Amino acid sequence: MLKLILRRLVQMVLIMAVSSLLLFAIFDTPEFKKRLAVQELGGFAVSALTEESYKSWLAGRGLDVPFHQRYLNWVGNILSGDFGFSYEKNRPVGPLLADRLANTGILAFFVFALMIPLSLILGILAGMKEGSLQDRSISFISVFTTSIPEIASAILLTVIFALGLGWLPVKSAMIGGFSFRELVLPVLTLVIYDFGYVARMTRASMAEVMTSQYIRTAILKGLPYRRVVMRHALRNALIAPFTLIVLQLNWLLSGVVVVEVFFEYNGFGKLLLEAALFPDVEVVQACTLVAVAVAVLSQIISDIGYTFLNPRIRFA
Amino acid sequence: MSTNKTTNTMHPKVREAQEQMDSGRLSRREFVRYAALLGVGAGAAYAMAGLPSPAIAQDAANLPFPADDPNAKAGGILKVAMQVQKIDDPATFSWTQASNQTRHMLEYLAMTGPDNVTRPMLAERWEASEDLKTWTFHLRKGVKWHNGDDFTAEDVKFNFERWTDPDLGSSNIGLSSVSAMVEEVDGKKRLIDGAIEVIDEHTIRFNLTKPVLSFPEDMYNYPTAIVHRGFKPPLDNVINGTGAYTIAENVVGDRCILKKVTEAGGQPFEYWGGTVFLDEIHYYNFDADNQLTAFAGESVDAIYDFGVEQMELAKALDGEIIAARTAQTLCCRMRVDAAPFNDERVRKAVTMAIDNAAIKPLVYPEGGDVGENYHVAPVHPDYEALPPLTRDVEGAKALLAEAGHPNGITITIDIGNTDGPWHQTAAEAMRDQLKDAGITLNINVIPASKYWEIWTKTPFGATAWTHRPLGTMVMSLGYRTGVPWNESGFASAEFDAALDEAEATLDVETRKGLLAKASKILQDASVMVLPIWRPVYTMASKSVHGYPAHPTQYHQFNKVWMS
Amino acid sequence: MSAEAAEQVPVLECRNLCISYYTRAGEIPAVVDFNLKLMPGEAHGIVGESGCGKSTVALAIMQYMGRNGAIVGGEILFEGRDMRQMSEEELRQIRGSRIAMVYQEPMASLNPSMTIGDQLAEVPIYHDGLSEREALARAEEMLAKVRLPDPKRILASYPHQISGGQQQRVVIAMALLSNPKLLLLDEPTTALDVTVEAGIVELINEIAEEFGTSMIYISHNLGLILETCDRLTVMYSGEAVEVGDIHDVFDEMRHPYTRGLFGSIPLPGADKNAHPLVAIPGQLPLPHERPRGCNFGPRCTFFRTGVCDAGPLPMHAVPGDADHRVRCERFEEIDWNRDLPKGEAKPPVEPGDVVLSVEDMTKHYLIEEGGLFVVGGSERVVKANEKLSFTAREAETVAIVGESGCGKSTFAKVLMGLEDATDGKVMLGNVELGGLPVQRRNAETISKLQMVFQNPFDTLNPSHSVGSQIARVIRKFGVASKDEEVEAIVHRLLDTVKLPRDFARRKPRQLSGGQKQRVGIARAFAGNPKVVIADEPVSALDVSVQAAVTELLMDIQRQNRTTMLFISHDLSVVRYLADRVVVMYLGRIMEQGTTEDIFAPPYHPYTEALLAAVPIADTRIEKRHIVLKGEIPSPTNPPKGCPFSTRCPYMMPGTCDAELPPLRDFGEGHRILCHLDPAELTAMEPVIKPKSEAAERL
Amino acid sequence: MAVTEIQSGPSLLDRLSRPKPVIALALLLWLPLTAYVMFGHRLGSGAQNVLLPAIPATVLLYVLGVRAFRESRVAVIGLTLVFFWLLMAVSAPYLPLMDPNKPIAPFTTPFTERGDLFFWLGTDFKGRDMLSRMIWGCQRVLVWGVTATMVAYVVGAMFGLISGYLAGWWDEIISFVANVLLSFPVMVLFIVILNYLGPSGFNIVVAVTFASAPAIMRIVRGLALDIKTRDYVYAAQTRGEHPLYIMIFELLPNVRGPIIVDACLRLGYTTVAITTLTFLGLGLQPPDPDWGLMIRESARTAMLWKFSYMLLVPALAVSSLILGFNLLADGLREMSLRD
Repeated sequence: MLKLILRRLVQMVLIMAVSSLLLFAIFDTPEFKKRLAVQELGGFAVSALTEESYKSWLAGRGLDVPFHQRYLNWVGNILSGDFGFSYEKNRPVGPLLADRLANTGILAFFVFALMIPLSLILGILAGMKEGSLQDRSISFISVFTTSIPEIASAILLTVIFALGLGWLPVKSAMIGGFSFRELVLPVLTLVIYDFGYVARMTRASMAEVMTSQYIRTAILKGLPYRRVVMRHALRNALIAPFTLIVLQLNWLLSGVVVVEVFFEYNGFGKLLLEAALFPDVEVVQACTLVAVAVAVLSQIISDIGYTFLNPRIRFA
Repeated sequence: MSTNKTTNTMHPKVREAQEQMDSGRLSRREFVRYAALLGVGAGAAYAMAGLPSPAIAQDAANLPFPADDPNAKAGGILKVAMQVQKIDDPATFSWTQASNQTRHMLEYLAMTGPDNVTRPMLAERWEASEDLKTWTFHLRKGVKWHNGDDFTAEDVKFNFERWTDPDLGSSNIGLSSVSAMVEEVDGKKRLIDGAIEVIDEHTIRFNLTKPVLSFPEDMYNYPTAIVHRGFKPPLDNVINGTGAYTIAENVVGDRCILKKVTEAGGQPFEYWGGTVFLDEIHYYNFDADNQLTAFAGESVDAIYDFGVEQMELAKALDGEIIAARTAQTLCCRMRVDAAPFNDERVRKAVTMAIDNAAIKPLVYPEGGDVGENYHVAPVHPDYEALPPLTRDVEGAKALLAEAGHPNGITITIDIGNTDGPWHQTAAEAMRDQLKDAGITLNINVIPASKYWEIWTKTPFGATAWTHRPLGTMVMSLGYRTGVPWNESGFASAEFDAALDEAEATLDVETRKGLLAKASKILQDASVMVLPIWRPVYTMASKSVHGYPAHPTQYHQFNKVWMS
Repeated sequence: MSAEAAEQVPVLECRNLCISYYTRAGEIPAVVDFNLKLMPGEAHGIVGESGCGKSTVALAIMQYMGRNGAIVGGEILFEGRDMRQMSEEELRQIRGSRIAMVYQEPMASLNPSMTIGDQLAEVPIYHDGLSEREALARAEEMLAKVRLPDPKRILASYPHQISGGQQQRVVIAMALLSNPKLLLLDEPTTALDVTVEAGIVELINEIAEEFGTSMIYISHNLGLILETCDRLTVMYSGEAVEVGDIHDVFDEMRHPYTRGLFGSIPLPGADKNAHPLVAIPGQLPLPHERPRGCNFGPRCTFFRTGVCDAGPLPMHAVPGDADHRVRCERFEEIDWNRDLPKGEAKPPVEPGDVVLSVEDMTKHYLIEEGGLFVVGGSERVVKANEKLSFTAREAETVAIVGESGCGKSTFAKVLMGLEDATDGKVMLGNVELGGLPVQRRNAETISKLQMVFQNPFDTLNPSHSVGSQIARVIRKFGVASKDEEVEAIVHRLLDTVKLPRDFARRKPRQLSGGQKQRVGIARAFAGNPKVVIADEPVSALDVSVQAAVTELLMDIQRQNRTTMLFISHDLSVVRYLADRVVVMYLGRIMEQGTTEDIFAPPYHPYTEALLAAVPIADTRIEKRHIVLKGEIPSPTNPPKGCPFSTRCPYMMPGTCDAELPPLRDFGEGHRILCHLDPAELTAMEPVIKPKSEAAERL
Repeated sequence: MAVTEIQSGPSLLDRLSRPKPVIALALLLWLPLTAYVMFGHRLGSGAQNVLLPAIPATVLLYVLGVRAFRESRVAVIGLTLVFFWLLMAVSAPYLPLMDPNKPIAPFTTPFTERGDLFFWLGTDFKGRDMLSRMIWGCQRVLVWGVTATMVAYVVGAMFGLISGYLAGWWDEIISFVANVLLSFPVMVLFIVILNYLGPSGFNIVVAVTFASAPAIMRIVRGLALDIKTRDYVYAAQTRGEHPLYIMIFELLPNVRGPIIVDACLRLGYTTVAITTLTFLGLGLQPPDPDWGLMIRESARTAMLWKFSYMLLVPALAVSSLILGFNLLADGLREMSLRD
């Protein structure tokens, strides 16, 4: 087990190295540098710049040194805990990223807090009686909701609850500080898109377990149905969904981009998009690292969880 | 200060102007304009013109601001939706938004009001020599910096020196006034010695190499905010200004919080501009698309602006739509040195095939003026209408054939939508019209940031130009031979000469003519399709009073109050 | 006895039980008119081929029909009460306490994520209201009762941590925990190795005596039934066709199917030349395609239209024996002694000269753990094959016998060139194959050596037509290239495997298991191979089909004088068709020699145990009773010294578990790898002998 | 013409529903549509004529599909949704629609009449007819979505087979690369790639390939690992077949089944991705209509109850298409489980 984790961590570092190097190479192209200058000085000004003053600008930004060197410095800084500086936002990436991650963290927390119980319960209910009406209706609902992309559900919810009924604010910029009312729509959007998927997986795994021979054994042992479900079925049925849910963390990082942009919610996803378009190299870098880290760590967590839930692997 | 004192020191031209006015050759408003511009307190000028002064403060201090609203309430926070940008160095501002963030802290020598009249601000008054080559600015006394220092001529000198330092990359160097203090020594611009003379603590004189008319207007150009003589970028390190407010917090892309200044260098701070009502001004970052929705969501009391495509939405909202007629425009210019546009006939064909009057309503159903393919707007005082353009499809075809494109030509225009999607709408409208003349227009839409990479280079591109108070200004910024922002590469000695002449002339009638001459040269050269002079729309909630509609969206909230 | 039986209430009685499944195709009767009466302490066997409905009966008794199954008629009386009338709660209380069940796959029937202790404890907790501790205590002693070593450890461990045999013992223990009246055993040993199976069977018999539990034993293996049961029901495609005491049914069977069954299993005395097996023609009808009247009709030699296909057939009591009943209209007309099924004898084949010779062939695997980016990946050696040496001659059948992990499939891989031999020589004719991977072999060598596979459902590629798959071989081996030639050959091959030619166009899923195996054989012989390796070619087939395929295989071999390596774990089949036998254990050859040598003393102790373990469905045969202790060690860490030493009854501490035994030669290539001295070995009694003789001895 | 063919009796249909003709029909539907959308502007005027053969092909395919899937109601519903949009895509030029790019009457609410024109779904802020924009909009999503998915599958399946069957170092390397790609959240990958390559349909194909190929590769790899233990593969090996032959003729046909189901799901994801990316401004570019674009353009103007139709129309359209794909996938899975 430890070996596995170690293996993954090593992989993580490798992946981070590879990807960040690639990104650096990409963002080192003259076009990107020019774009940066334009963003910072404005198109008029940049074209007014003489060649040398542009050079001096690059120098001032430290963009004149070859990128491998810059990369090494950057890596050095990262190791010393310095994530670089955001050109666009004009502040160190570290705290910036921290703020945004915190916001996204809040979002994610509520999403999971809603999504997990909802999807698991529905999934179990559906899987317990495969083919029953309850199963078919739950399955259909989940297919239906997963078929509405975030952007669409964001729109639907906004139109209904914000524009139509006027219960909730249209945007979630939270300029007046944190507000639950503004959090509702983003959370709902993400939950709607995601719970169906998990629910279906849970259903599948539950259904499979319920038809397995050891459940037959348990029933023919004369155990009460509740005991069979709670003690024998659930644990085995939840192994798959569990790992899935943890991996949803990774998925969420994609999901939030749209939602945050649509709702103007100042989180990780919005930051990433803005940075990429700006192009705010070091922010993109940092975001990517975080993303990779989240991905791999969630992978590790799900591995650990899987082995923990599944004795076959635990004592192999 | 008394009116006659003003008249004593009145610039001779003012009398002349008054005569013109009396003889009806000069509209009263125009008279007021350059009475003010020649240093007459606007109040006095209005008086002379016999106009009801539009709530301009009558007191001797001739403040540039509107008079206090008697039932104004002090206090309150004004929340405005606007892009919150980086404000490291006012001299290198590229966007109005940035200057708005600082405008209530860092002030200007002059101030152009919503009425497009420029009045003294940090300057108390100014005088121009007959030949308009020497300008003397008398600075307002008793203006204090937030750190307690007095505002003096040294501060002004310091700023001019910065602006003229080419390495700073300040766009101010392109201003006709500033550029007239600069000489070019082996390819490097530098300030001419003696161009700036500090006469005394509160008097400073500028000696120019050529007559400049628009000096006062230049002094309210967004990057010409006056910073303290000790200023070193970035601004955050030296939060200091002369304004009624100071920046308490500026988080790029998030918010900019301005608070009323109460004490300066230990003593209570006494703002030179009289009472201000708001306690705080908050700018919250919303990109252009979302400002109106933010307003709709009641997150903010006012917004920077909204696009015409949002008009319907705005109308449906509960608030006041404020529109201003401007000289902001979209200049679809063709680079005269790039194929196929290096052939004037092609350019002509393009302009001939397009009917601006037909395009305008498609793009801006409400407000705005029709452009005439040269860069002077009807709102400019020195605008003179040229013979109206007529669409001539056949002529266009003929020219094309002559230019060697008998069966049409395909051209591509780069659209950055830098000023909103209406660029694209305009381009699409053009495409439909060009079709008739056998010209196929491909519309290449690229992200704004990408557009700015190529705006001077692309053979055919649509660049947004902002409003400038005088017609001569953009003409010399954008079309003089070899100036940095000459995006069309247009080079005509004749044009430059005509423009020089215009800029050297005060008399509006004559100047109109001269400018018209230059304009004609530009128009005939068919350098651009300039279809529209756009209006700007902004919006404020009913609880905001005195929210100004400024043609360049320069925010000036000193007299704004909230109920 | 009968008087006693009269007042006794049967533990279980099924009356005209009818069970159906509901599928998209509609209602499909799985079991029709099934009757059964089980007296206390009685053990009743149900035997039949796959799909005959025997497991369905068991589940029906448990009242567990799944979602799409239902009991549509008849009644099931448990101790006189109709279970169909019971409430769920009543059923629950009966299940697991009064009626318990043992399943075919122990691994799958145990909950992988619960400790065995918990799973066992549940039963007393829920049925006898014991506390957790008491329950565990009882579980522990029960584990001891089913002869599981170190019960404490097992209680604490998870199913996957113990071997298959132990798992099955656990399942049995679970069934016995609350001392049930009735025990249902559904193919309890099918998934296990022969020697392990023997242990389980022994256990079951002891239980029967110790607890006096009535048992229903379901199996496809007549031999097992004979060893465990008093009475027997023979089922065929959803119907019981014959019921009676074991001996009545075995010795005086009165149903053509029963007799066909016996005719098609290789009993001692059966001989591929003198008395070849007689297969039952045709194949099982699909449940929804059952004929009118007698289901066996279409395959029955005594079939008579108007009689056998008149309509539903009742059971008839055999005159003079009320307990012996058959579902046949004509059983009284048939002369059961005259019309014995008899295959025509064939002349024995003279083996030619040596085709394949294996000398000290050794195959070791290196197992590295992990791969890329692994910190400290370790290595282990698995000795799959150790110094195998034997020869096979033309037209000869050499059987390689052994249980799982004995390395027979590895050996096949090496032969086929999918693995390189680590050491030693493998000569096919004069070509050395050991170090010659298949890619480097030329078409001729490859075509000389072909294989018939075990699993009929795997042997053909589901997405290509039968014809194309055979054709591919023909082209590949350059037998022919022109389309029409190829097609001709394909048809010829289909003829030789007795399949209609239009099968060429069919997809594998349209074929039955037997037919697939035939195609597999056709494919193997397409390139006229010299040597064919048959890896348990029939073990996955139904008994009645087995015979047919086996016969077919041998006919073709006979015609082409092919050498056949017949890999199998089933000694009775081996005895029937092999000329020479190689017995393997943990990658080593324990004993080899002619079939006669192997099946008569001197034995290798392992061979002896193996022989004793194989159940024989012949009442006239007496078998010595030897049950090996423990399980087969994993080949990854074989015991020191003699690999068999851990289980050997003759184990001599100090020698057997210390050094490798010597190879003792008893002439005519009969060699035994054992420490026991030749005298001892020769002195061994034969494991199998005719009853009468045995009687004299006693 | 399609109609008459159908009337000419089931025998023809049966003949058609064999694999080869179905593929032919699919191509007949697909190639013109792709050509039209990708290179339409090059084809110049009369470009829409290439779509003529596609229309009957679509109808015919739909009929065949319904016949094939009639067991599963879900699948049929899905099929209907998908083919509705396909039909719209191929017949858009022939439908009596207004020019989707022509500004007529801004902010016309649905079901209202302006002048002599009736707007079923109203017009957007530029006054372009929503109905025709919606219908035209499906073309690009469909074409780019399917193309991207197909490319991703070719790549993914190829690598999956290799790493699954050949294992060893091949597997180690391919799997590592896959892991690298998989450990980026999809959106991050999209953003980075498209930001680098610049927004365009072709680049979307690239991005989608990068994003989904690894997952596909994993699936195929898993299947390959399972199938390669089957005796028929063993047989092929012992026949001395070349690994390539085994991969293509023995493995590939048998991974097809499970993959098709996954493909339908993935088509859904890709559609989501394209719409989302376009909304974020990284995807398809104006002015031609596209659902994502319609949302993007309206998001700024329609934030009001009475204008919400501008957002709802494209949102519902895209959802219905994705729902179609998902239901189809479900149906297929259902059927594959049955037998």
